[in-house]
This record gives sequence, C-alpha cells and structure tokens, in this order.
Amino acid sequence: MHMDTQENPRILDQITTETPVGLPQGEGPLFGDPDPDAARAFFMGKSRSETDKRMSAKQAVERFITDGCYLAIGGFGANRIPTVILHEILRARRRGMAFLGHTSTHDFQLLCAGHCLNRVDAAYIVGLEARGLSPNARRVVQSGEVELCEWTNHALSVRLQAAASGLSYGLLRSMLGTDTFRRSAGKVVRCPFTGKKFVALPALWPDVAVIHVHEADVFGNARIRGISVADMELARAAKRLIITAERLVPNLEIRQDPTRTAIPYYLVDAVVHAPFGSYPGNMPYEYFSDEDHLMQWLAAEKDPEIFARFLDQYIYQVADFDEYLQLCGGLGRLRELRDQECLAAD
Amino acid sequence: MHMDTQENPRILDQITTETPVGLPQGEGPLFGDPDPDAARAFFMGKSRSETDKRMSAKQAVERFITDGCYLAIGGFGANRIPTVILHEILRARRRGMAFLGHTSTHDFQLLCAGHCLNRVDAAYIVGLEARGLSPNARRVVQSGEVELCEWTNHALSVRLQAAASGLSYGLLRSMLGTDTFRRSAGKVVRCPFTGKKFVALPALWPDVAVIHVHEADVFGNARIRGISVADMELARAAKRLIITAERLVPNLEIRQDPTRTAIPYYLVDAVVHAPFGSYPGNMPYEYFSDEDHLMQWLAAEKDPEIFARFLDQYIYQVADFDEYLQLCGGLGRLRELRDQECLAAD
Amino acid sequence: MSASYNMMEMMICAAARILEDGKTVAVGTGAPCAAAMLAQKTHAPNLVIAFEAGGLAPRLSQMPISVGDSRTFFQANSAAGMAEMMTTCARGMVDYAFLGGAQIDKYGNLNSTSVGDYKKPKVRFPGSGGANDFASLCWRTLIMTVHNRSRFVEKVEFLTSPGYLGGEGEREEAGLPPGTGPYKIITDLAILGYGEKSRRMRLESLHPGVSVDKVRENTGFALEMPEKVALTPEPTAEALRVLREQVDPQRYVIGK
Amino acid sequence: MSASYNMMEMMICAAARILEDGKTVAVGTGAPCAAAMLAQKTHAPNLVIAFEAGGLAPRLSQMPISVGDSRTFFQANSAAGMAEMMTTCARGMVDYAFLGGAQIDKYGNLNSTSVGDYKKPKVRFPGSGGANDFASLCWRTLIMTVHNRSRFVEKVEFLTSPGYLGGEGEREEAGLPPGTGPYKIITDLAILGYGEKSRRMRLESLHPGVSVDKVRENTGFALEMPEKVALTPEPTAEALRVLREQVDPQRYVIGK
Repeated sequence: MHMDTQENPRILDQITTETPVGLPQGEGPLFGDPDPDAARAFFMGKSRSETDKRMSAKQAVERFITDGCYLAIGGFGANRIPTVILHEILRARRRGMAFLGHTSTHDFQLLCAGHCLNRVDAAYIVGLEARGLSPNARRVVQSGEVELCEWTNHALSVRLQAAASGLSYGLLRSMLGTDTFRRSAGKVVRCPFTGKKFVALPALWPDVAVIHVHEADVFGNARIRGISVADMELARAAKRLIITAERLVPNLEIRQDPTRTAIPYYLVDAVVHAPFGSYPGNMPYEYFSDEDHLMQWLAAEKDPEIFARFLDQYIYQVADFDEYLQLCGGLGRLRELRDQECLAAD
Repeated sequence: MHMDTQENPRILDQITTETPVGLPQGEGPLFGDPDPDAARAFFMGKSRSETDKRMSAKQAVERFITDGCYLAIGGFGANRIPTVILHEILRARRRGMAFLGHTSTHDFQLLCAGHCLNRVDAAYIVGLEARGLSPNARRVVQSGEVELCEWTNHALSVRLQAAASGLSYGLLRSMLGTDTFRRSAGKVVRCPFTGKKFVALPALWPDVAVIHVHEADVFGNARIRGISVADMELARAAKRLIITAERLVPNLEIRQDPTRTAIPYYLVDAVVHAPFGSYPGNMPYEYFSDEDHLMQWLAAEKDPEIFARFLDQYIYQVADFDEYLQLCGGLGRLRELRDQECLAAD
Repeated sequence: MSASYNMMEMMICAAARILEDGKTVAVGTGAPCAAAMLAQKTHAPNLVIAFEAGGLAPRLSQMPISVGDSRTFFQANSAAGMAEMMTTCARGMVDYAFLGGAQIDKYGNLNSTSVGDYKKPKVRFPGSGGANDFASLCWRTLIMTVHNRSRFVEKVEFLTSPGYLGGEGEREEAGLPPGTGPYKIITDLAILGYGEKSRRMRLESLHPGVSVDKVRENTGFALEMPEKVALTPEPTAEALRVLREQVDPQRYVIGK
Repeated sequence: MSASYNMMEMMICAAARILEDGKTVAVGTGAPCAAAMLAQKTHAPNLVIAFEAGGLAPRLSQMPISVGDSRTFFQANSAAGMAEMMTTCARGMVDYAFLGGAQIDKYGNLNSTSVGDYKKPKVRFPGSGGANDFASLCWRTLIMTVHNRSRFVEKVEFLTSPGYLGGEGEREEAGLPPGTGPYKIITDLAILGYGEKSRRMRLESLHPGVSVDKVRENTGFALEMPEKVALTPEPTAEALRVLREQVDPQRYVIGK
C-alpha cells in the first residue's frame, strides 16, 4: 500500500512478533470454505425486503435443505430445538449432509436415525447429557459412516462469531495442547502484541441453519426468551435461515420493543409457525421436555430392528408434526408438560 | 507440547500461511497493556458476591476514578451518557487520564472542559454530530495537550470485545490502507487459512467504565432499552464498572426476566441512582436531549473567559447533579423533554 | 437553476434517486438521512435504513440529531449495537453508505481527521468515527458535499476513510473486500462517479445551469471527463412535495 | 463406612466443602450440581453457580437434566449465551469448574472423546462439549468420579481436556493461562490433589474405611503419596439433612 511502504519506510523494517513457523496445526478435515469474500458474494444477493416468509416445515425443507448441504441447528441439546424441521428432514430422506455438532443431543440422535450425515464438526455428539448416550448415534459414528472434526463448544461459537463478523478466522484460548486440537482444523498462532499463543479457528458459514424461537413476525424478526446459547452468532453466520416459532406476532409488536429482537428479519429465509415445535425438547417458559418419550427413544434404539419400527411409527409413516404430537399424547400430554415448565418452582 | 511435537512430527514440518514479515504496522502509541493474564490476575481478585453497591456519584468517583486512570464512557455521543459522573470527575479535578473516544461528544466536551485527559484513543472526538464541533475541545486537542491514537468506532468495539473475550487481540477488516491505520497501534496480519489481510487490534481493558442504564438492582444487574452501542463489550472489558441508573428495581424483578439483563452484577463495582443522569443528553424512552442547553455550551465555548464562568456556574460552583438539573430548568424542563421523547411520533 | 427548488433539495432528490428499492443503506444525520427517507417514501419503499449505533429499519418520523439518538430506532425492527451494524456491513449485507469529509481526493479518499501537522494540527476534525468502517465494508459509498477547491484536493492531508487509495487494485492489495469502493458524489454542481479502471473521479452529469468550466474551477485536480456530459434531472414535483411535507417539514435540512 | 450415608452423599458433601463462599463455579448436571447447591445452602451462600449454555446464578429449585434446560436459568440473574459464559471464564472470573470423563491420567488429563482407534473407535463418547474450555480457562478444575483402573489410566487414549498435559510447565508452554489447572478429584475412595512441582496426582485423604492399598489397586498408575494420609471428614448431619431435604428431595442423584 502506497502510504505505508512509501511514506513510512520504517514499517517494512519492523517484523511483528507473530511467527507461526513451527507452531502446531490440527490434522482434522475442514468442512466448508472460510473465505469471507465468497460469503459476501452470497449475501450481496440475499433479499433485504420485508416479505411474508411463511411456509410449512415441509416447504422450508424442500426449498432450503438439500442433500450434501452444511446444516446447523439452534438451541442446546434437547432445549429449544426445531424438532418440527428435523422430522421433515428425515421424511425428505436427506443424505450426505455436514452438521454443526455443538451440544447436539436429540437433534443429532434424529439425524443419525435418518442417516442424513457424512461430515460432522463435533463438540458434543452421541451423548444425551444426564439421560445417557444414544446407542444408535454411537453405532453410526463408530461405524465410520461419518467423518469427524473435533472442536469444543466455545470453539464452534467462535467459528460462527468469526463468520458473523465477516472475518475468515477467530481466536480461542482453549483446545491448546490437547488431542481435541490435534483432531481439529485449528492452527496455533501468536499474538503480535504479546507473543501469546492462541488457536486460530476457521470461520464457519453453514449453508442453512434452523432456529426455534418464541415469537416471530411473518418477515422473520424473532425473539428468544431465556438463554440464546450460540443462536445470535449462528443466525448471522448462516447463509440461509429457517425460523420455527411457537407464535407469530404482528410486526408492530416487534417494532414496539426493538431491543428484544434477537434475530432481525433480513437474516431469515423462511418462517414456520410451529407451536410445540421443540417437543419432545424443553421450550423455556413454554413446556418442559417429555422425559418419558425421550426414554422411549433410548429404549427403542437398543435394538436396530425395534428402532426401525419405532421410526416408522413416529416419523416415516406420519404425515406431519401435528400427527406426531397427537401420537405422543396430544393436547393432554402437552398441557402436562406446560404445567411442569410453568409451575416449576411453586 | 508433547503430543504435537513428539507424536505428530509432521506438524513441525508444516508452516502456516500466516507470514507477518513486512506487513504494515501502525505508528500510534498503545495506551494500556493488552496482556490478558494481567487482566485475569485482576479479575481473580474481583468480588463475585451479591452485595449492595449503592453509593453517590461523588463516592463512586472518589473510590474508582483516579488521576491517570484509563476511563471509558458508555452510550453514544450525547445519548445515554452518565453526565452525572462526568460532572463529579470535573469537580474532583481529575488529571492525566486516558480516554476511550468512540463517538464521544458531550462526554468528551466535558472532559476537555475539565482538562482531565492527556491520552485519547480517538475514533470520534471534538465533534458534536449534527450540532457542529466543540470549540473548546478543538483548542485542547489542537494544543497538543492530549496524545492521540487513531481508530475507528468498530475498531474500538473489537478491542473491547477482545478484552471481554479474554484475548490479547481481535481482528478487523477496516482501517486497512489508510492513515487512520498508520496513526493507530494496529498491526496487519494474514489469515492462516485464506492468506487474507486483517488488522490485529490490541485488547483494551479500561481501568474504569461508567455506563448509564434504564434500570439496575442494588447489586448492579442492569437493563438497557434501545441500542446498546458498545456497552455490552465495554461492561465486560472494564476492570471497574460504575453503573448509573434512571431507576433502581428489586433483584426479584431482574430475576423474573433474566433475558433482559444486559450487564450482570458481578461486573459492577458501584451503583448510582441517578434519575435524569444523562441530561442534557437523550435517554431513549425517557427524555430527549436538551438542545437549547447544548447550544448554550457551544456558544459559551467560543470565548475561553465566558466559558470559564459558564463552567463555574454550571459545574464547579454546583454541589451536585440535582442542583445542576435545577439550574437548567428543573422539573418543568425535564417534563418537557420527557414529553418530547415519549410523544415523539404521535 | 429554477427558483422552484433550492440546491439542497436538488442534491437530496438526486441522491435519493440513486438508492434502489430492496437495498440497505447506512446513513448519518442531515442530508443523507433525508435522501434515504425520500427514497423510501417514493420509489424505494423496501429500502432498509441502518444507523451505525445500532438502529435498524426505524420508522423515521423526525430527523435524528445523532446517529445514536432515539429517533434512529423509533419503532425499528431491531435496536442492537454498533458491532451488530458493523459486522452486518462486513458480511456484505449493506449496499450503500453515505460519508462525508473535510477533503476528498481524486480517488475518493476522504479526510475527516485533521489538516496541518498531525501532532499539532491546524484544524482537528472528529476522525473516522464509523466512516472508515463503512467505506471499507459497504459495497458502495456515496458522498454529498459542497463543491469547492478546499474540499476537492489533489491529495487528502490525512487519509481517514478509504476511497480507491492510490488507484486500481490498491484496495484489494491493502486487504479490503473486493468489489467495494466509492460510487457517486453528489455536489451542489454535479454528480460524479469513478473511472472503472483508473478509479479516478469522473464527471457524470451537470446540474441545470452549471458549466463544465465551473466544475473544473471548483475542483483541485483534473477530473476525468465522459464522452458526453449528461444533465442531472431536476427534482420532480412529487419528490419535492414528499421531501417538504413528509421528510423534512421543519426544514432542518432543506433550509428555511 | 457408616450406614448413615451412602457413597454418593459422601462425595457430594466432600465436594461441597471445597467450594468457598463468594466464588464462581461452572457445573454440569448431576453430582457436581448437587455439590454446588449444597455448598450454597450451607457454608457458601454467595457461591455463584454458572451453566455453560448461559444460565447465571439461578434459583435452583430442581436438578437440571441438561446444562441448557430452563432450570439452569430459573429466576437467574442473567440468561445469556454460551459465549458469555465461556468468555467470562477466559477473563478469569470463574474460579471452579466440575469436569468428568471416561479416563483420567496421572496429570489430570481427561478423555471424554473415544477409546480405540480414533477414526473407527471401539467406543465413541460425546467429545469435549464445553469441558476443554472450562479445563483451559477456569482457575481450578474439580472432578467427581468412581475410582477404578479402567478410569485411572497411565495415559488417556485421547486427551480431550487438559490437565497438566505432560507435567510442569506444559500448560503454560502450550499457551494456556498461567495459574490454572486441575485441583482436586473426589472419588468414592479418596480425595486426591496434585504435586505442586511434579503436577502428578497425589493422594490427599482416604474416605473412612478405605486403605491406601485399595486406592493403589484401583489406580492404573503410581500415585504420589503425602507424608501423612489424612482422613476425609464424614458428612455432617446438617449437610446430609440439607442435601436430602433441599438439594435432591427426589433422590435423583443420591439414589433411592
């Protein structure tokens, strides 16, 4: 650049303390391109207009979730996840997808049940937190059907944050010195100011993300109550974004308290009105998780044949998510879960 | 590290694409230490307890704002600024402070009036947006009384974000190729994944920050309505944090909607109950800026002698902020500004 | 020049015409904000107006005094923070940004920092604020300014915000995102653009009653000239009506 | 061992005693959460409990099933996001973190990823989740685990979360923040710590009725021994009462 090299020759004589030579690099595969200019070229063409983006879960999957795409799911574990979309992905028999596995539990369990994945950025997979481990997800992962790259939960949020910031990488101070790093696609770099080591993490721009929220308007402006986990970053990093919402609200309600907008409409491609859309997961302030049904999943998974019939019964031979809710006890059961959530500590 | 160098010798053979040799560096002075471990050592000793942190503006300044410290002010321009604390800083005759000048207008005008500063990280100073430029702030800056380092607004938010993230630097894709960069303390680095250039920005940990909010409890849990500007990052980067609040609310109210907590209590050192504490600035949803009074400032600044008398009248010979509010028209004027804000578009 | 509109009205109407429907624009206070509001109320109802301090798609019923005052997020779709806005620009989601400055040079570089010796300046201006960020990260930057030799200079004394730096390829070489840069300048004399390869400022159209010579006299460097200089269209009656009645009824910007 | 409490109660009470008043602790579900709740309800009322998904200082009236379920931010002071929690750890504001794993080695390194060939593992576990972040960034990491040779191994097959890596100085050399690392391990047999220089696991106290030999038999590597092995204090009647009545009345964790 003319100013720095011609007008300030001393700059060329200085060498920053950033000397990456010989610093460790991860051996893991990099799924996706961290180039922010490829992402910018995509976003240049994305609509900024306030248009009515409502569609069914089935339509959203058909239109935006393709074989081989990189998929990310919002929420955490079995909390505030868009089960309504995950079932449609299975019914649509999607294959060969990449997946963002940041504390994924029931979502990962579902995608493994459907054999939808072949690449996974893994921070937390196959586990179900206090509920145990998914026998089927373990079979899938242990078979080698899915190629893995290891990360931590924070690393994945930093990768999303880097993408959301229009950068090609972000920095992290964990993972250093471990096999988690060795099996990642990170690279150790040095701070040019302090010489300290950090892990450089490649920006991650998922092809499509699905986030379940409490309220959205038809344009996609969305509100989340309770923890946002990594959804603020994810909504901004994803190229396409499907919002599933417990409730639709008028745009005027959004505009009357814009502080509460967690996801602005221009990030959003589809709005799916999906009451109880996180079932059997926990939707904060709405309904608790259905632990009985989640235990049925765990039990069914033990035997592949029983599990195949279970999936037929609950997903493949089911027309839509409403029918699934009906199968699981319908309004009566949902009312119980609502009481369990909302009367919790009284 | 044993695993990477012994078990994976191939890692040593690889060289990352991050080659900072010969890349431009800014010539500006670096105010403050970007070492995250120095900050960690400080934060290790910071209280995490829920204690009643209420005190007067005077007490907060006496206890936490010292000669020579690095000060940062929340809000933006003359919007949601803690004028109540700024006046006390002037009355306490603080000197030799460093300042975070990210779109600072009336706050910078005040600190220049008090000759409190000798170092400024400048993104936007001496200006008053659509109101013009501060004659006195320009005199102070043009005299060389204050040492400057240039940045952009986004650069300063990234520097705060880096500190808030426990990192020693952050990354930015602006400033490149300009004199703004040349007069900064940034350094150009290359992405180890894409080879693209970014500006590495040193983390900034202000000694003390002051943020004006809508509501806080006595422990310091705070809510902000409307734009948060860079205050989320600032609250987390600052070593000491003074909250001035339009209203105090019970802790239970905070706990009943924890999604709305912008600043959790453990970041906070002092809580100052300060209704109209941002006057003559604009407090969103509360009161509009007093443009007449701000014009009085501008007019008085033109002549140093008149300005000295103006400062005596409105600050130095005034006991406290309530007396200042009284001088400026008291409840009658405040009611007008409240109507102007709250009935705006009706 | 017709007596039916003043020069500020002319400039605002000309700037508004550039803004397309369905695009995003980052604006400051004053004339750029008026231009964006006018565009929104006429040919570009889906134009999204964003303010650097965090206000996105407000219902602008009054002119903001500050890009962070409460009018910038009145009934907005979102009231977030500065990082939210700037990273939205960095992701390539902001199409236009309006900038200003004390000096502009032939490559569209802007000075809003200082004149004279940097360490003891003759005049200190505010500095970048968010301008350098916008100029770096938005797709197209626009400038509205009065046209005279003290502003249109051969070389800015301090390069605050990047135009095309030293010419073709220099933005990319510095690391700025490809495909970005200065787009149009709307002055009280003319509309100017940039040569596609040279990246140098180029006259595009003259306002009614302005000669090429008058533009040259008021420009401190040699302008590129098009084969044929166009005439800037005059504001339509409808645009003037909306501007005066709905955008700036108090005539803060368009004058009294 | 006295019949008046079970081993899980013993472990939870021992872990709770370690947590000081006025400190922050990041916990998961189950026993660590019970230990933190017990400490808060007894000697450490100002203990701040944080969950990695974003819940800070909740009123824990029921045991969470997930570190992101709604109980983790029930009447909390803040319900933010994962980055908020992890960066709070990175800034040095989180004192303790509870971790677990399928294997732990003499330097306190943990494996929660896989056993067998990495690419086609005999057993795949969840992976790091947030554990590596906590182990890297919190001041002191704590472990509660059953004590046997399949868990306490010479070398973990996959180093998921850092203990002292290969010994003294290796955390710092790798770039991890100085002054951090494994602190205590609470097992069903004993409480263990780490040698200050060697950074190797070291027996500290035996639970009532447990011999040094029993600990050695159940540990797959040579433990450092203190000059004198202490006896782990038994749970107090008050601690047991609070644990059973207020912390885990449904006996999810302490068993039925």
